[in-house]
Amino acid sequence: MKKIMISATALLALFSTGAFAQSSVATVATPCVDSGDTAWIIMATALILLMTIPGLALFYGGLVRRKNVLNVLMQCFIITAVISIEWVVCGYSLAFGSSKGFLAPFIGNFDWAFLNGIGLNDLCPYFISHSQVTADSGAIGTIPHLLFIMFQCMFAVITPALIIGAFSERIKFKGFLVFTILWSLFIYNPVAHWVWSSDGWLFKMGALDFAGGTVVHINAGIAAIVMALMLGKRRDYKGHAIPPHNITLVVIGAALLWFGWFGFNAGSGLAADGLAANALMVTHIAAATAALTWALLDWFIGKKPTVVGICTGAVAGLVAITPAAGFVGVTGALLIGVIVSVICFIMVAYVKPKLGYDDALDAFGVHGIGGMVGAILTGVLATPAIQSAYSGTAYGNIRQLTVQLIAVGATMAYSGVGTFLLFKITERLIGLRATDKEEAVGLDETQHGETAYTAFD
Amino acid sequence: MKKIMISATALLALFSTGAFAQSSVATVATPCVDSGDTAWIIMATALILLMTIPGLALFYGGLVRRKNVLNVLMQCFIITAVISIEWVVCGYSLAFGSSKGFLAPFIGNFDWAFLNGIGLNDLCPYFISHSQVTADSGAIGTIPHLLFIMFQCMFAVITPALIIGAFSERIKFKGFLVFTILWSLFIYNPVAHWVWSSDGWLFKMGALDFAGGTVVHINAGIAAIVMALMLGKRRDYKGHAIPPHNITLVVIGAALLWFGWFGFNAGSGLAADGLAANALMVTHIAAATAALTWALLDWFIGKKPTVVGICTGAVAGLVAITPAAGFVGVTGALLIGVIVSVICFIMVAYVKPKLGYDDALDAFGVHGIGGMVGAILTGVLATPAIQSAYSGTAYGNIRQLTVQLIAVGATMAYSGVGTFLLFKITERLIGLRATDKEEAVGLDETQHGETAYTAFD
Amino acid sequence: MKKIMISATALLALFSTGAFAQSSVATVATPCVDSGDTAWIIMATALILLMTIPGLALFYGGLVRRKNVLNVLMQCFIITAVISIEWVVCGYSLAFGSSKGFLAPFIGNFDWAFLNGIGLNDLCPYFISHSQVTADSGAIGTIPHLLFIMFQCMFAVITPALIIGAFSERIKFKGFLVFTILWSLFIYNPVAHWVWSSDGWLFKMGALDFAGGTVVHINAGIAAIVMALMLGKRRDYKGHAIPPHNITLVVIGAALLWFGWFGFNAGSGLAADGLAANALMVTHIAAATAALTWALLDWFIGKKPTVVGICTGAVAGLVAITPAAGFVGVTGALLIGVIVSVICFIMVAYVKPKLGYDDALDAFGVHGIGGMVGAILTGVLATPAIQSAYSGTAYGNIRQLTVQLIAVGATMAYSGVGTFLLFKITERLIGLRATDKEEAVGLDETQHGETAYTAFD
Amino acid sequence: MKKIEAVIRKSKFEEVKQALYDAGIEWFSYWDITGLGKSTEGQVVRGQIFQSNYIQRRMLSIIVRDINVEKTINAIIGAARTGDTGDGKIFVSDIEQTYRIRTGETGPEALYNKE
Amino acid sequence: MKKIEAVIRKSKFEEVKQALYDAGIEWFSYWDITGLGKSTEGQVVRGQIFQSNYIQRRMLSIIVRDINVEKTINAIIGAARTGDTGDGKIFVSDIEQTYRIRTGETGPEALYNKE
Amino acid sequence: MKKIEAVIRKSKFEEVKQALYDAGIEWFSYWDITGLGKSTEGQVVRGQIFQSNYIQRRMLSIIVRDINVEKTINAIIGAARTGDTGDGKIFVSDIEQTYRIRTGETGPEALYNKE
Ligand SMILES: Nc1ncnc2c1ncn2[C@@H]1O[C@H](COP(=O)(O)OP(=O)(O)O)[C@@H](O)[C@H]1O
Ligand SMILES: Nc1ncnc2c1ncn2[C@@H]1O[C@H](COP(=O)(O)OP(=O)(O)O)[C@@H](O)[C@H]1O
Ligand SMILES: Nc1ncnc2c1ncn2[C@@H]1O[C@H](COP(=O)(O)OP(=O)(O)O)[C@@H](O)[C@H]1O
Repeated sequence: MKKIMISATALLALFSTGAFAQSSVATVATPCVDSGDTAWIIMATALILLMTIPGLALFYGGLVRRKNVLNVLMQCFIITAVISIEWVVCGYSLAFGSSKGFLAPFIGNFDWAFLNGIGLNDLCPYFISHSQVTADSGAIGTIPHLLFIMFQCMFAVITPALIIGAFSERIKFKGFLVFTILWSLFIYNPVAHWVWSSDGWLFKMGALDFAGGTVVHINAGIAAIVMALMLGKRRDYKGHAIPPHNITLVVIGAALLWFGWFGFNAGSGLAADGLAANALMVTHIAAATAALTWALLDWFIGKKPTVVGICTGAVAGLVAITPAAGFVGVTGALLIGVIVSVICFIMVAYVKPKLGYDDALDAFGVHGIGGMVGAILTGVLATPAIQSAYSGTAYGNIRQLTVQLIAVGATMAYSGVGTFLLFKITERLIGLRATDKEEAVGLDETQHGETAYTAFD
Repeated sequence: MKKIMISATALLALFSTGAFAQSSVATVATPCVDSGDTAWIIMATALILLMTIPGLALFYGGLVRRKNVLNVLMQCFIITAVISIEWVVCGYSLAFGSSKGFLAPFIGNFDWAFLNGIGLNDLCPYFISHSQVTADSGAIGTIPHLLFIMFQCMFAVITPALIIGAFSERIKFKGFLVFTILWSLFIYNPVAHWVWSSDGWLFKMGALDFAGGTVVHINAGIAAIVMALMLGKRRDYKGHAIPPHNITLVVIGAALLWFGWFGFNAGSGLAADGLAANALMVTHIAAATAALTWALLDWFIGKKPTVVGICTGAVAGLVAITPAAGFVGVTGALLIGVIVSVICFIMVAYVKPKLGYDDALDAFGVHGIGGMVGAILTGVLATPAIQSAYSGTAYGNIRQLTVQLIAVGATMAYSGVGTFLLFKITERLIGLRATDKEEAVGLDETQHGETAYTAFD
Repeated sequence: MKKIMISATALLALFSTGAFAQSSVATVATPCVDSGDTAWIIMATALILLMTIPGLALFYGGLVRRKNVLNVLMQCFIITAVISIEWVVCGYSLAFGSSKGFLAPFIGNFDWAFLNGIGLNDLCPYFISHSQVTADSGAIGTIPHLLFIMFQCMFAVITPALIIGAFSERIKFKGFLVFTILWSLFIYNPVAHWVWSSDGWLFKMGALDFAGGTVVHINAGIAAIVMALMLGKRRDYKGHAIPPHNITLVVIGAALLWFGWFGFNAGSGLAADGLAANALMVTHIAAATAALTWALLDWFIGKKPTVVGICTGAVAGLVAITPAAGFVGVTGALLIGVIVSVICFIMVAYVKPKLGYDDALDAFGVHGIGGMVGAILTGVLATPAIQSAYSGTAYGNIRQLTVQLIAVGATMAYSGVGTFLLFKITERLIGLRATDKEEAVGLDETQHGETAYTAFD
Repeated sequence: MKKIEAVIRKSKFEEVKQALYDAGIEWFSYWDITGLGKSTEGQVVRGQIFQSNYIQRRMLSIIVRDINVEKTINAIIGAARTGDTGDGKIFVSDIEQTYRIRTGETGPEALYNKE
Repeated sequence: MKKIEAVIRKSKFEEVKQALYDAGIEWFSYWDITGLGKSTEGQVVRGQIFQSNYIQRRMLSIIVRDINVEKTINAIIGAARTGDTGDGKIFVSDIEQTYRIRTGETGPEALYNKE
Repeated sequence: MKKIEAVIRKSKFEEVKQALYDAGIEWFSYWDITGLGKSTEGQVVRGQIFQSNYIQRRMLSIIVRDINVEKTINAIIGAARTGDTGDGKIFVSDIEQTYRIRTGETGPEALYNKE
C-alpha cells in the first residue's frame, strides 16, 4: 500500500528548477536509495533526538530551581522512551497512514501498526524536492521508508516535551506520564495527520508548515497554556520568573537546540540539496537575528543584556522560522527573527505577568506565540524563489494567509479543547497537581528520591 | 594487498534485494567513493568519538564522588589519545590485517603499521550491504579505506574506556595507563580480529556481531569484572552503590551515548542505505524500551522511578542491540529491550550485592551482561527479513545459537584470562591499587593535583 | 557572476588521482548537486557551530572564575548572532566576492551583499577535490552555493570568539561587542579574502592553508596578544594562571571542540571523499598526539598529568593540524602533534610568565603560536601523496616554506596593526576596560545582572 | 542577645521558615551542611538502597534579642520535628555585641527595625 | 579572644578583604550563605524583575585578640557599607580557647605569628 | 557544653573523622569554607604553579559536654597535624543550651543517646 506523493506541484517545481540529480539516469534506473539524502536524514534524525535529550532537558532543567532539575530531566527522558515506543506501535500509522472514508482527512488507520509490512528496502512515500520515478510512472522518495519513520518519531517525541515548560515544578510524575501518552495519541497524531499526511485536510487545503510550526509548536504551546491555567500557579510564584538555578546548563541546552534545529528544519526537505541548504541558512539567520534582538531589548529595557534573554531569543527565532524554513529566503529570515523576538518579549515580560498565569518556563510564550508568528508570517513571506509552487501574500497569493490562519485556528481549537479534556480525565483518574508539601520539598526528592548534586566528596 | 570481501553471502543478499544504487552504472565505471556512504561514515566516526569524550566520561564522571570526577574524565581523555596513536601505529594492522599461516585466524601482522601503503584514494576492503565490482571482478567497498580505519579506531578507543566503570575511585593513574595500553594490544586487537577480520576464526564460523556485542561489550565487561575482583573493594564500599555526585552530568552523558550510538550501530553497515535505517530504528527502539522497563522496575520495586535508573536502562538497551542491529527488526528490538533491562536490573540490584564484588559503576553488570544477552538473542532473533543470508534459531537456523555461544564463551575466556595476566604483570611492575590515603583524599587531588569545582569566585 | 575555480592545479591533481566520482557520467550531465557531498557539508557546518556554542564557550567558561563564566558564555553567544548577520549582510561578499582593479587581491566588493542574486540551486564556485564540468567547459563545485556561504559563516563566527580567551574577566561588554564587529569587518574579511578567495594575493602566491591556520588561528591569536597587552592585566593576575572554576566544563568544551573540528578540517575539502577521510585521520591523530605529549610534559615537569593540560594539548594539536589537514599524512600528523605541544607548553608555562602579559586563557599561546607552528610545518611537511600538486620543503619544494612564512608574516602584521588601531578607536569612543570595581565583583553581575549558579533550592 | 543555631532536615526548611515568620522572626542566615549523627538516610541507586550517615542538612543561624529566644526555639521545634531520629539539634549561645553595618547601630536595636 | 561574624554582601567582599588587610588582620575564614532579611534583591529574568529576599551573602568568621576587636569591626563597617538596606550585620561573641593545630600553641598566641 | 569549631585541611578530613569516632564522638556537622591565612596552596595550571592563599578547607562544628572537650581537641590535633603552615585552628566557645528537636530534651542529655 504505497502512498501518493506529498505534492504534485512540488514535483513540477522540481523539474522546472533543475535541482534534480542525474535526471537523465534516474528515469531509466530502478528506484533506489540515494545514499547522500539518506546520510543527511540519518544525521538529521540523530540531531532531533539530541534536541530533546539533552538539549531541551538542559534548557528547561537549568531554568528551574535546584530541587526540581532532575524531575525535568526525567520527564524529557521518559517521553523519549515512551513516545518512541508509541510511535512504532501505532503513532506513525495513525499520523501518516491512510484510512478510508470520512476519517481519511483526520486520522490514519492501524495498517502500519508495529511497522507492519514496511521492509527495509522500501522507499519513502513522502518526499519534497527530491524524488524518482517508479516503474508504474509514479513518484517516490529517495530515502528508506524506515528512516522517514524514525525522523518523524523524533518530532513526535519533542512535541510533548515542549509542554513540560508550562507545568514544571508542580506536577505529579505519574499523572504527567499518563497525560503525556494520552496527549500524543489523541492530540499529536491527528494534528500531524491533518497537516503532513497527503490525505490530511489542512494539507489538501494547502497549509504551509515546513517543519512543524503548527504541528509541533502551536500544538504544544496551546497545550502548555491550558495546562498552566488548569494546574494553577506554583506556591512560590509571585507573578514573575524565578531565577534559574544553573545558567550554564541553560546555555548548553540552547546551543544544542540551535545545533539540532538544523536537523529539524534542513532535514524536513528529506534530501541533501539546495532546499536543505536554504533551510539551513534561514534557520541560522533567524535564530541569530532573534537572539540579537532579544539581547538588545534586554539591554534597552532591563538595562543589561542577559544570558537567559539571548538564549530565549534564539529559541524564539528557531521556533518562528520552523514553518517557513522551506519557503523564505534570507530577507524573510531576518524579518521573522526580529518580529518574533519583539512579540515574544512583550508576551513574556508584560502580558504574562499582567494576566498572571504561571507558564513556568514560557512554553506558551515562546513556542505557542512564536509558532503562531511563524505560521502567519509564512503565509505572508513565502516566496516562489524558494519553491516555485508556493508564494505568500506579499508575493501576490492573497489566499495563503487565510489558509494559514485556518490552520493556526484549527490547531489551537483542537489542541486547546483536547488538552482541557485530557487534563480533566487524568486529574480525575490519577491526580496531576503535586501536594503543597511535595512542591516545597522539591520534586526530585519526592518523585524520584534523588538529589541532583550531592555534597559528598 | 587487498582483502577479500567481508561476506560473500552478504553480497548475494545485496543483489537480490535490489538496494543497490545505480547498479547499471556501477558495473561499467571504475570503482569510486560513494559520497553519500562516505558522508555518513565520517559523521558516524565523529559520533563514536563523542561517545567516549564527553559521553561516557560524563556518564561515569557524574556517577562517582566529587573527589574522583576528574580522574574519570582524565582516564577517558587519555585513552582517546593513547589508543588512537596505538591504532595507527599497529593496532589496525593487528586487528584487520592479514597474517600468514596458523596465526591468520587469530591476529594480523604488521604490514599496515603506520598505515603503510594505504593511499587516500584506496577503497575500503570491508563492506556489508553496499559494494562495487572491481576491474578484476572482485568486490570492494564504497568508502575510503582511511575512513574505515578511523571508524574502527573509535571502537578501539571506547572499548577500554568502558572498563573504567569497574575500577573507578581506587586505581593509580600510572598503573591504569600501562594496563590499558597492554589490554588494547593483547586483548582488544586479537578479539577484533577473530570476529571482524575476514580471516578471523569466529567470523569464518559465522558468528554474528554487527557492531560489537562480543568485541566491545562482552570483552570490556569481562575485563571489568576481573579488574573489580582483583583490585578489591573501595574503602567506603559497603555492598551498595555510592550516590552519584552530579546526576545532571549522568543524564548528559547518557543522552550523548544514545545519540552517538546511532553512529556506532547504524554506521556499522558502512553505508547509508536501508540496512542503516533499520539499524537506526532498532537501536532507538531497544534503547527506549530498555529505559522504560528499568524505570518501571524502579517504580514497582524501589517505589520511585529514578533518573539514574532510566539512564542505566537506556545504556543496557543500547548495549544489547549492538550485536543485533543488522539482523533484527522492530519486534526483535522491543523484545531485546525488555529482556536486557530485566536481566541487568537483577544483576545490579540483587546479584552484585549478594556476591559482594565492587563493580563501581556496573561496567560488568551493564556492558558485560548486556553484551551477552544481546549476543545470545542475536542468535535467536536474527531474521532473514533484514539480511536474507542470516537467520537465528527462531527462524529455523538452530546452529546460529551454538555459534553465538561459542563466540561469547571464547571472548569471555580469552578476555578473562588475559586481563588476569595483564593485571598481575602491571601490578608487579608498577602497582595498580591506590593507597588508602590517596583513596580517602580523592584521586583528583592525588593523581592530578586538581579540584573539579573550585569555591573561588 | 560566477567565480573561477579555486585552483587550476587542484583540478589537474584531481583528474590524475582519479578520486572523481562517476567522471564518465559527469561530463555529459547538467551540473547538479552531489547529495553526498552536500550531506557532509551540511553536517560539517553544524559541527563548526557547535564548536563555538557550546564548545568554545564551555572550554573558556570553565577556565575562568565563577563570577565571570556567564560573561564568557554571553560573548560566544552574541558573536554567533552578530557575526552571522554581518556575514550575510556583507561579510561573505567582502571575503569571497570579486572586486575590480587594485582592490581585487585584497578585498571583495558588495555584489553579494544580502546574498543578492544567489539562488538556491546555484552551485558553489569554490571546490577542491571534487568538481564537475559546466556547459561552457568551466568547472564548478558539487554543493549548493548557499551551503558554502553558511559553512564559511561558521568560520567567521569562531575566529573572533577565539580572541575572547585573551581579554576575559576584564572587558566591558559594550566595548567588546563594538570591537568584535569592527574586527570582523576590517580584519577577518580581508585576511580571508587574501588566503581563500581565488583573487586573493596570498592564494595566488600559493600559500597553503587548508582550513584556517592563518585566517583563523594566527589572525585571532595575534589579535589576542595585542588585546591582552593593551587592556592590561587582570587585577588579581600575579603572573600565573588562575585556577579554573569548573574543570568538567573545560573537558566538555574540549571534547566538543575535538568533535566539531572534524567538520572544520574534514569539511574544508567541500566533499565527502578520500581527501576528507585523510583530513579526518590527520586531525584526529594530531589531536591525540598533542594531548598525550602535553600530559607527559605535565607529568615529568609538573609531577602530575593534569586534566586542563591534556585538554589544552588536544586543542593545540587541532590548531596546528588545521592548515595542514589537506596536505599531510599520518607521519606528518604525528610530528605536528608532538612539536606543537612542546612549543605551546614552553610558551604558556615559561615564556608568558617571564614576559608578564596576561593572556588569560592562552588564546595567543595556543591559537596564535599553534597556528604559526602549523602554518610553517605545512610548508615543510606537505606531501604530494595527499594532493599531488602540493609539496613542502621536505619533499623538495623549497619555495613553499618561504611562501608560508610570507603568509604568516603578512597576517601577523595586518592583524597586529589593525587590532591595535581598532582597540584605540573603540577605547576612545566607548571604553573597553572594566572598572576595578566591576572586575572585583565579577562581570556576570555587573555586565549581565545574573549569577551562573544560584543557591536557591 | 543570643545566637540560635539550628541544624534541621533540608526537607523541613520551608515549614520552619513559615513558623519563624509566624513567630515574628524575619531575619536569619542559613547554609547547607553535612551532618554526621546517629541517623542514616536512604537513597535508591540502581535498585540498591544506599544507607549513609552523611546527611544533607541545613544550618540556620538566628541572632535574637533575649526576649525572643523562647518563641524562636518553640517555633523551630514545632515545625522541624518529625519524630524520627535525625530531626536535628538547636544550640543557644551568647552574643556580646551586634552591629548593623548600614547604620552603625549597636546592641539589640541593630536586630529589629523600629518603624 | 573574640569571634567576629560578619554577614556582608558578596559584592563587597573584595573591599572588606582589603580593609581587613590594611587593618593588619590577615587570617579568616568565609563561606557563602543565603540571608533572609528585610531587603530584597532584583534580578531580571526574561524581562521581568524578580524580587527575592533570598539574598546571596558571604559570612566571614574572624577570631581576634581582644585588642583587635574594634579595629576589625571598624574596618568591616567602613568597607561593607553602601547605605542601602541589606548591608548586613556583625556579631561578636566570646571565644574561650584557641589552638593552633600545627604547633599545639594555645591562647592568644595561637592567633598571630610571632616572627 | 562547649562548641568546638575546627578549621582543617580538606585532605585530613577522613583521618579526623576516624580519630573522632575512636574518641567516642559520633555527632557533628561540617561544611566547606575558604580560609585565608598565612599559608598558600599550589596548583599546577598549564605548567605554571599557581600560589593562592585562598585555600579550600573544612569547618567542623562539634558541640560536646564539658567532660569531652579535651579528648575531642586531642583527637583533632592528633589527626589533623601535618606540621606545615596551614594545618588550621580550633576554637572553643560556650554553649548555653541545647535542644534535641526530636524529643525536646534539653541540656547535656540532648547530646548523647542514653541507650
Ligand atoms: N554534638 C553535635 N555537634 C554538632 N552537630 C550535631 C551534634 N549532634 C547532632 N548534630 C547535628 O544534628 C544532626 C541530627 O542529629 P541526630 O543525632 O542524627 O538526631 P537525633 O538528635 O534525632 O538523634 C546531625 O546530623 C548533626 O548535623
Ligand atoms: N537576626 C539575624 N540573625 C542572623 N542573621 C541576620 C539577622 N539579621 C540579619 N541577618 C543577616 O544579615 C543580612 C542583612 O540584614 P538586613 O536586615 O537585610 O539589612 P539591614 O541590617 O541593612 O536592614 C540578612 O540577609 C541576614 O543574612
Ligand atoms: N583568626 C582567625 N579567624 C578565623 N579563621 C582563622 C583564623 N586564623 C586562621 N584561621 C583559619 O585557619 C586556617 C589555617 O591557618 P594558618 O594561619 O594558615 O595556619 P597556621 O596556623 O598553621 O599558621 C586559615 O586558612 C583560616 O581558615
